[in-house]
Amino acid sequence: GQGSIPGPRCDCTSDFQRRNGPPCCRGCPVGHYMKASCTEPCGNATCLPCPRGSFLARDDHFKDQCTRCQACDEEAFQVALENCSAVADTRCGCKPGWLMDCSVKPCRESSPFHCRPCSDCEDLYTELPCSSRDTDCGPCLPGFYEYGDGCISCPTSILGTCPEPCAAVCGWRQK
Amino acid sequence: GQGSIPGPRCDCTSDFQRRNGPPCCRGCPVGHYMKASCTEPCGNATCLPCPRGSFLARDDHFKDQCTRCQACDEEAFQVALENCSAVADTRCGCKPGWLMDCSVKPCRESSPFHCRPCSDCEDLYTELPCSSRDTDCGPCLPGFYEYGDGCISCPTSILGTCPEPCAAVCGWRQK
Amino acid sequence: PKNQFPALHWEHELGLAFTKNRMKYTNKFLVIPESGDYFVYSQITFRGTTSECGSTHQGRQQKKPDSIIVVITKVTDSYPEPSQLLTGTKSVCEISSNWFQPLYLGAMFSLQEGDKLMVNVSDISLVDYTKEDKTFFGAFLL
Amino acid sequence: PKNQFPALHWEHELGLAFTKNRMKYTNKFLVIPESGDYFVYSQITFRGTTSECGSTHQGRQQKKPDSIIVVITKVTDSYPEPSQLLTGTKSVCEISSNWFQPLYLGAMFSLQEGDKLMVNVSDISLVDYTKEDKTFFGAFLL
Amino acid sequence: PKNQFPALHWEHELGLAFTKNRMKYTNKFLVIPESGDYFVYSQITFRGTTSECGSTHQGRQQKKPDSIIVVITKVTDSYPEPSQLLTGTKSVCEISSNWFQPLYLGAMFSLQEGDKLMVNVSDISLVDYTKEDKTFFGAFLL
Repeated sequence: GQGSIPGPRCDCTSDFQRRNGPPCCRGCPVGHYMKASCTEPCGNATCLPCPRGSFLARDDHFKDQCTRCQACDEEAFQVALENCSAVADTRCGCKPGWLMDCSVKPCRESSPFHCRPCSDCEDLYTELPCSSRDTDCGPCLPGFYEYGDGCISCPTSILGTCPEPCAAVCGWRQK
Repeated sequence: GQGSIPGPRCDCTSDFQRRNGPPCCRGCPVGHYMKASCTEPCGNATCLPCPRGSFLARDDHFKDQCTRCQACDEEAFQVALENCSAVADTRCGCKPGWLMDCSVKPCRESSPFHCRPCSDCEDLYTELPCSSRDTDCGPCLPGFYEYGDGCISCPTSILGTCPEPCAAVCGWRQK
Repeated sequence: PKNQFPALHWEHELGLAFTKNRMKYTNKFLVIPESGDYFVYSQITFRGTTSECGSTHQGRQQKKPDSIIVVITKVTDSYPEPSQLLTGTKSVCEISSNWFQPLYLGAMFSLQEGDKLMVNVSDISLVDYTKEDKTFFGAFLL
Repeated sequence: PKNQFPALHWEHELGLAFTKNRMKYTNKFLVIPESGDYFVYSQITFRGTTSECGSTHQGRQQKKPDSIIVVITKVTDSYPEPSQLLTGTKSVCEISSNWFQPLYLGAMFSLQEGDKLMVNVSDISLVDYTKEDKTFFGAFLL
Repeated sequence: PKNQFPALHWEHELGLAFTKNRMKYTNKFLVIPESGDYFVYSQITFRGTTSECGSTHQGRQQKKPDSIIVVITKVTDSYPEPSQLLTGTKSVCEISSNWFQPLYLGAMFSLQEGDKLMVNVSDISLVDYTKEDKTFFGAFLL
């Protein structure tokens, strides 16, 4: 016989419980992985804490492998706003005074981003406030066009090509 | 008993010798592959010459497969400066009067390259001697900088940044 | 971050598609019939028209690319959240009037009986579903 | 549409290449020795000089890309037409002086004894055949 | 030419990573426990900021692309030089402010007990190591 079932929480009818052999166990707590299943019905599974560098954020589960923490992309000047713990993944972001510049458009929650100093925008002529998420630095003033990291005045001499944004200034001479 | 060990060179202690079964053999010479291991300790492995189109450049080894010779890229006008032999890979390069133009930057020893006639450089203003390795066609004349396919005159107006090659013309105004 | 990308439907009987040895396909999932090591693979061919980032008129200094993403995700009863097994992610900034390209993924995983596998993509409208040899998904027991 | 792309020749003995367990290679085909499930795979590295579409002087708004295509095709006695098992297709519109890129394919198929597999490409002159680790083709019984 | 590219370190225990059936991982190498035919595979996701070749100001007629390269290399006691088993090589000349893309490789090889496999890349600073489902390396006995 099954003897008295300890505690009300052990529900032997859920999919997983039924499929995983006769004894249905109580799951592992958050921050732990299941080392071994329980031996008798509604017993406790053997749960061990997630090793450093891995985590599990949910409770009462039967996962036998903790999920690996993500790393922050140092090449993109990201910093860990919150280090990984046994119960939560690393949270990557930017240092104060740096803005999170989404690397793609459209910008999604899981999109890659890199950090840029808010001051970067000063040298371009129109400047947008340095908000925390995906700020652009705005275009060059008319009569100038983007060249490398700055804005450069449109060529006036009649030699050579006329850069497209300068159409107004030197467009008529276009060979 | 092992009987007399022929020749001093057979070292029965090296990693490979030990792992590959009791008889430890003398390796195969350059240009040969190991058809079969030796039968008695310190005997000779059965070595056969590398078939045409393959090679092995090292001596006293136990490789059972010759390495395939690389082919020169005819589409890139490459020619075989040295054909593949049983002991050395093909050496690809360019015909006399053609320069080896690296296909990528930075240019590494193993980087792909294509051959270009030295005369190709004439259309840009300064021409460098047609040396054998990764010659460029030289920069634009002073007072001009590269833009698109051609050279464009340096900006003279006092506003805006000054493209780096134009430092002499507008460098003093650089903010 | 949980990936909220839409999952793809798959044909599992017609043409080159098949399931055998008790592998089941239901409602966007391949269901693992038997615990063991599986090689899981997929190719998604994406295609689109010029991404805004590639168009010349948009001369801004900051040209941000679009992106195409494919994720092979595992859903299991043993844990309430899906886990991302394989991800292919590529930036797209083409100057041509249209573009098309495949992303291929494949690797070995230890899977449990009852685990479910699905394929999520960043944008279903970019998926070329027209031919079975260009976009496919599969798994086999080793 | 029957694919009329040219088929590639393959080295099957030298260097890393080999055939075993009665798998044969004759005249551009791998011949399946025994009915069963096979994992079939190939990588073709393509390389070319600037595609016209990428060159700046060609200012037309409509820039049609070139393309590179690899198809793994099955020829069988049971049906007079070859069938395309796997296709990798990518648009090419590069602004650099030259470009190179691989296309990789791999999947599981149920094949019959005597079936023949070949690899077709859109343009043989774009295939980088110079090194065996960059362009390869294979199949194995599961 | 011997490839002098740096080899990558790999996580072999945490998360999705694992070694089993006597396959060992030591100091950047997978060590083959038993002679036989293995399927060897890897994906490396690369990411970078605009390559100089893609930037507009660099107007030279000759726009040479950067390149990303991944090589799966075998080191064996039987021969003093490593041999390149698989190579993925792609030119990079993007006009967008940044770019990211994966290179996938996979094929079957006859390997000897004690052979060691490593993954080399042209530039480690371009490798996206942030998530285990985007960059991975594995081998299994067939």
